[in-house]
Amino acid sequence: MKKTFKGGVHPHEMKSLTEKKAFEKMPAGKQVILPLSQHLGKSAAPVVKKGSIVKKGELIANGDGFISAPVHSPVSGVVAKISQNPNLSGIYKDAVIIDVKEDEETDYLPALNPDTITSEEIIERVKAAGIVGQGGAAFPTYVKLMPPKDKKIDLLIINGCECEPYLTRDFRFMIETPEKLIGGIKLIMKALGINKANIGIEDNKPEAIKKLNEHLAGQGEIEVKSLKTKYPQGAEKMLIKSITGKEVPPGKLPLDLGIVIQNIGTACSVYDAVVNGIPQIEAFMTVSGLGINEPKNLIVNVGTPINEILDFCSGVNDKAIKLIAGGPMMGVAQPDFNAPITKATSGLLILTKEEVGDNEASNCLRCGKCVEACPLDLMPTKLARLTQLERFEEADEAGILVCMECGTCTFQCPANIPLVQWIRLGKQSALKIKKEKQSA
Amino acid sequence: MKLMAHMIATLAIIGIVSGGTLAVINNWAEPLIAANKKLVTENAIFLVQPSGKSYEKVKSKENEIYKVFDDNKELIGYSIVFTGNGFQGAIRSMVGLDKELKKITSIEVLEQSETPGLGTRITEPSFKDQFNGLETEPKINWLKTPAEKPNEIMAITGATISSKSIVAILNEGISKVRTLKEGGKL
Amino acid sequence: MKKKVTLWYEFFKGVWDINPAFKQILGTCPTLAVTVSAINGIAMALATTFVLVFSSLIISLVRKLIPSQVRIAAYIVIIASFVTIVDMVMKAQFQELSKALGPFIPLIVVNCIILGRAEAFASKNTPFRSILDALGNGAGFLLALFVIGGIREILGSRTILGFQVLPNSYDPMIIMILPAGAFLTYGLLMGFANAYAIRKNRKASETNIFKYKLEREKLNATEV
Amino acid sequence: MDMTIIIAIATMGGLGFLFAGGLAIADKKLRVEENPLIAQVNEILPNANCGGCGYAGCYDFAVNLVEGKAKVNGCPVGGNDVAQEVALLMGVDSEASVKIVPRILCRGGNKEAIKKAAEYYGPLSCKAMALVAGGQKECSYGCLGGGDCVNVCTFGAMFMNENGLPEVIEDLCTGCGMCAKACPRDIIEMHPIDREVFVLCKNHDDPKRSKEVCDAACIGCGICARKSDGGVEMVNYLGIMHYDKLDPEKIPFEKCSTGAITRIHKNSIN
Amino acid sequence: MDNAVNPSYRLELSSSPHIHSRWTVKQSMWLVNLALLPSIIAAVVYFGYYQLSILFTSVLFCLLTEAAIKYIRKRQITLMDGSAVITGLLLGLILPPNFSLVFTAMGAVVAIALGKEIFGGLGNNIFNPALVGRAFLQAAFPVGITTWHQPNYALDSVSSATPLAAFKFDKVITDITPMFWGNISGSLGETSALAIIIGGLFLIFIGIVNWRVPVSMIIGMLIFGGLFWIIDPLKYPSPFFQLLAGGFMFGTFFMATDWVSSPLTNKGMLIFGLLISFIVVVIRLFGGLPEGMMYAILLMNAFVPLINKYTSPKIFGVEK
Amino acid sequence: MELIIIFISASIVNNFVLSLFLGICPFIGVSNKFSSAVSMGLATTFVMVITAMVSWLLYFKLLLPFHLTFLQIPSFILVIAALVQFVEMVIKKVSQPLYRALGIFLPLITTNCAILGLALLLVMRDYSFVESIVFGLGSGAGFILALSIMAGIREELELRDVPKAFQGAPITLIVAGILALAFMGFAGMI
Repeated sequence: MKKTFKGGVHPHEMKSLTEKKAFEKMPAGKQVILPLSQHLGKSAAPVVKKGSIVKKGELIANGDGFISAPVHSPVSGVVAKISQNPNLSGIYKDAVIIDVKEDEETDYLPALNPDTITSEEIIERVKAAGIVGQGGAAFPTYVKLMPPKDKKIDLLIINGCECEPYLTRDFRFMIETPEKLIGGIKLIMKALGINKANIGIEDNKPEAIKKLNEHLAGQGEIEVKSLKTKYPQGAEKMLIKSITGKEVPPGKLPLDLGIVIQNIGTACSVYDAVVNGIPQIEAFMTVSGLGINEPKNLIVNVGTPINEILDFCSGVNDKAIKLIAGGPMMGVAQPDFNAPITKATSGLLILTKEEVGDNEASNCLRCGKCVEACPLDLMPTKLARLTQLERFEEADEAGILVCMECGTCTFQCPANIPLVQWIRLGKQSALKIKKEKQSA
Repeated sequence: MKLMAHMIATLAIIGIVSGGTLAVINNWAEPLIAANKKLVTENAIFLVQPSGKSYEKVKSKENEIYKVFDDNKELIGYSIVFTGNGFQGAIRSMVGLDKELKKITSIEVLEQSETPGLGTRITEPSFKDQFNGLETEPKINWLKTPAEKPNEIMAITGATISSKSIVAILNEGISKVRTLKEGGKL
Repeated sequence: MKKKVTLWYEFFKGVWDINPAFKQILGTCPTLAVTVSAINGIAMALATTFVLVFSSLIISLVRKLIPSQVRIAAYIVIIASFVTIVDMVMKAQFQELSKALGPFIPLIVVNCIILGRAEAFASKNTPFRSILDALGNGAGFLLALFVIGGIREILGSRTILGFQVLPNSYDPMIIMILPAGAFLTYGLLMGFANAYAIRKNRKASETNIFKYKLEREKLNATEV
Repeated sequence: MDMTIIIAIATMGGLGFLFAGGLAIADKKLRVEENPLIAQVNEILPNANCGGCGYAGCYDFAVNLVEGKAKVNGCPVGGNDVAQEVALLMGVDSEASVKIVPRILCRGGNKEAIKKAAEYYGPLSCKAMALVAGGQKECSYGCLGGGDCVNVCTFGAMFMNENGLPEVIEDLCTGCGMCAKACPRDIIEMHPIDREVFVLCKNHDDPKRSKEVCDAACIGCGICARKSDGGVEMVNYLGIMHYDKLDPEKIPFEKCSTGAITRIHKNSIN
Repeated sequence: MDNAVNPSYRLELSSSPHIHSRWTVKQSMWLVNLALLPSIIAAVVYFGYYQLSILFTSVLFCLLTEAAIKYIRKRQITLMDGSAVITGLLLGLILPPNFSLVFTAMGAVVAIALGKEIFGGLGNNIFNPALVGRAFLQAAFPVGITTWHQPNYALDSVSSATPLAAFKFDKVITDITPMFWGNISGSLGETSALAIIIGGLFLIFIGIVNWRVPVSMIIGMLIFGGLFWIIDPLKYPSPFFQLLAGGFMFGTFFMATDWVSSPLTNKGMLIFGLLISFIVVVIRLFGGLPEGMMYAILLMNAFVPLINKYTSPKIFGVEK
Repeated sequence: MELIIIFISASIVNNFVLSLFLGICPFIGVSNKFSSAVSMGLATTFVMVITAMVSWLLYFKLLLPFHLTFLQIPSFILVIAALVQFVEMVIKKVSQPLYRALGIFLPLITTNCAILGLALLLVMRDYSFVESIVFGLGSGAGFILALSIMAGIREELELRDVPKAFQGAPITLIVAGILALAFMGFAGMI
């Protein structure tokens, strides 16, 4: 029996749509739209003006503040304007729009030697290259590489679970560029000053496990852990539980257990940034779903509008009903096809009615399936109801802030209640009340 | 201090007035209540001994027993109060017995707290009248089907337990009284 | 600050607006316990009203003499005395009823209606108004007990006030004379009373919105 | 006189004496200082100690009322009269001389605001909608139209009009501000009833975008700000009012192309 | 914008997750109805075709009541979700054979109105609606509902005691074998343990019924029933007799496992099952009534909120 | 044995609230929160036991010998009121936390008819002193039982969609009705 966590669900994987397809580079279009806030934290400050000429890889916005990341241009061209543009999820935010010019001039960072580089240099480079975590939250990576002095880190976990259905991006990374991945892992280990890393991979990807084991032969410090296939195996807390058996207490971080978690994609980006000097200007993503004519794994310039990407995949068919940035369990539904993709976009899904199912919600039947499925041992139906009744303090006591919105409860709910939506709302309000209390 | 005195005085006065008034009213009501009580008992005694004309209470610790006499002051039987547990609470009944304690003349349920509409049907004539002239020897018995023997009654459908309880109370009570009689105390 | 209330309303409010059983939810114990039949309900309500009226009267008469620290004790003794009187009179004169109402006559003492009205009204108002208020509340209580008792009696024993109203072919629902029936009847009636009030409120607010819209139209018309 | 009567009098009198004495002493020794408001509120309550409010007796209810934990209309026995009296008593210090009413700072109803290309599915509460790509309308500042404010109003003073926007019936409004708290977009603000000039928009988008999303938006042209001598200030393409410097006569209402800055009149149903 | 993917249809916008499991309320409800089919067949086989009219009346009045109340409350009328049908069938199956149709209809009305809709409809009830209906009938018409008919005597009015009543009043123990097949006196759907087990296992197998409730109930019966049996085998019946007698089997698989009125948590389900068995044993052996299954489940339904409260799972990562 | 039967009878079979209709006001009023319900139940039980003792002494040692039984009601209620007040004072003095947990419920108890009912019943049933105490305990336990079940259900019902007209007291009464039905299962067990 593999070690695992309680609860969880088994959605249809749907990975067969793209798992055999190698990454394909999508050529640049006419324009890229670079939102200044592609990460968690403060927006970046633009350093270019309308009419500035930029080269591929050139810095166009500086990350300022502790949790922030710079933005680089993925193309050579002229800044058309800096204005508000919809970002993923439909909110209008400032973005730099660049008209693409057809020359291949690049302005990368100087390449560094991975063997002689120091920990500080790695962190400095990761920061300068604007690398953000690719697990979904887009947390600036360098922050994770600089744990507080009093926290002793002894384990790096590389999240290769890719438990979200449809997505095959991480899988392709492992199959296509295992050297790059391992190189990246080693750099991260160096930056953290530790010599132990685990790669957690769900056992539905035997090919990847095999490939990595081949490449790791004889290197004891990096170990591949085969994990049970179950959603949300790839969630930080679940991954740690499955690999180490430890539970991250509510309100604490993996750091507090001496663990740092990085995504497969992040490790590859770190390698590129250090060894090749390329900042994070490309997004590796899976474009999939039954609503798209030609599902693909793509390498796309950050800032490419979604409609161009879909065109590149031969367009959507007329059964398409939903566009999602990210995976089907935690991704964000998009109101239109205009938004540009960002550094952390790991997938675009075009789903049909058949896949999405009915939207009608009925009453809660108290069947307990959500309670059974919740990997964090919460009672989702109660939390949702307390939110509906605006009893946020009680919801807080019942652990609403622990919820990570993995969506297992809503997935299981026979009554189709949008539990996650309610809980997200409850979390916001409960947090607000908590902060007010603390400041009072 | 003044407030304290005020408080004490107020309450004391109210107490005194209340106590006094109640005592006065009680003086008027008490005999009436007592008379009522007596009347109820008397009614019940003669109800279960229709031919009785006068009665006399027997001194007994366990049961309330009355000797019943006819016009000629001759003993015709007993009226006895039996108490026991029914389905939900105590059942108190007045039972008329002949002087040999062999036959029931009639019974009357004085108090009961059976299930309304169901167990309470033990107070209805259709059930009670079964006991008129019922033989108490060797023992009263109950059936779910119509009675066949002179010492049998038919239980109420759906209220078997209440019917059963009455029979049990009677059987137990009668055997007790019988020992009293045998002991010459009656 | 306090609006002047007509004498009629002083009486009437107790019957419906602040009906002790349905709106204030007071005196629930007797409401549930004695309403096996309509007649029991009426008797209980009358006994309660008697105590209510007289204790209200006395309390309102002596309201200025009693220091507030001992007022509850004083009131409760006054109430208890009247209850005892009722109890004795019932036992002496209405034996059957006294038996049917059982231990609930003495419990009139702790019927919150009486202490509630004593505190809320009689201790602040003139004797005359207090009596009206007491009568009104008593009438409201009577209404409630009669309705509940009537429903339970009709459904549970086919009769109302002892007269058979439903044919023999109707099987009486024994549950109605059991505790469960009391709870259910009372709960349902209270719910329906609330539903009626909610409906009335909603109607009123709909009218408000309608009126407001009319007014606004007029305003707009004059402006242009 | 009958002996029983004497004993009865003695007993009851004695008990009364004892009890009153005990109480008197207790009252002296154990008096606790407290908020005088509690006693005042307690005075209004029926003191039936029935527990109908869910608290342990009237006094406990009064304490919770004064502490703001209980609702003014929480006493089922007292009903509306008590609720009003208590509300008056409690509102003495807080209530300003001028009535405060909510103003809805958005005019982007179903007619004016442009809808998103996508259809929203999920709970139709403003707060829930705000979480999913900002609801149905393109404008990310405006009214979501879910009616959260109407639902929280306990006085029936708000309703959703035909255009999908909330409206306030000022005569019924108590100025409690619940609606303002309920709005996830902070469109509802509490203002003294005599303030007349408002920019009925909260859109901070640039002019082009504002025009795109709503026909009634403040597009940030700044005409009003230029003419008003500091009464209106443009912040991020939106007119912000400074009521201390405002002179309604200087505002060029007719120049505002979308009518975002407006003079509103007191409405009334009387 | 001139993109090729400018759709003529509207995209759907909703919160994550965007995919769902195969479960829907409607589907689950109709599967439960399907699982009741063996018991219905058994009822017809043992008690005759007349019993279908009881079931039909019960279902019909459940549906009518639900529709009427939804109409009054101005809610969407959702009869096809099958929940009212379940209530109707369950109620019908726990009534005695040849029961009056008028009473059946009244029970159905009470079950839906007082058992379910007054709490807010589907999913909001505290008590099992069918049992509320049955308890109401038991209290309202105690005579009618305790008049039992021998199997195979269809419309004959020969009454015969159920195994539990026979035990309670006459100390007669019925054979286990007919009790298993269902060839005994009792409520329509309660007599045939075989039919119930077929339906129940089906529900457990497809995952609608959480196995914990039935298993803990059966274990509870073996423990508590067995305890008394060991103490005095002459006075108290064997736990196996008790398992098959009366409504235990039916209650175990179809009543106590009702999603709405049983606990949410796994631990809670175990406690719930054990306590039901305990109360059943106590009522059967010491109470005035021969059968206590209905009361036991209703009582434990009342305890469910408390059970949920005290068995709510320890949040992930919180120190034990 | 006799004592056990009195206890079980008072707490379950003839539950004060569900079959004798005593103490309904606090049952409806204070059953909306589990914690307050339990505190209220405990406070009531405490007063019940003391009342049982005191009123037994008062009745059988004072009122009965002097033929003052007609003073039963006023004297009992006076004693109860005094007692409640006294208990409140003592708790307040002795332990502030205990007072906060229990004391605030004491004023409610004076008008709880379960207390006076208890005193009247034990006189009516002619219980001995010890029996009276057990009776008080049993009644208290039954009160806690009914109150806590109801509080649990009501906390739960707040999370559910009870029609507005039935929220609060009406649904409480209906649940009580169904509970009373369920408690009928224990009938005949005494």
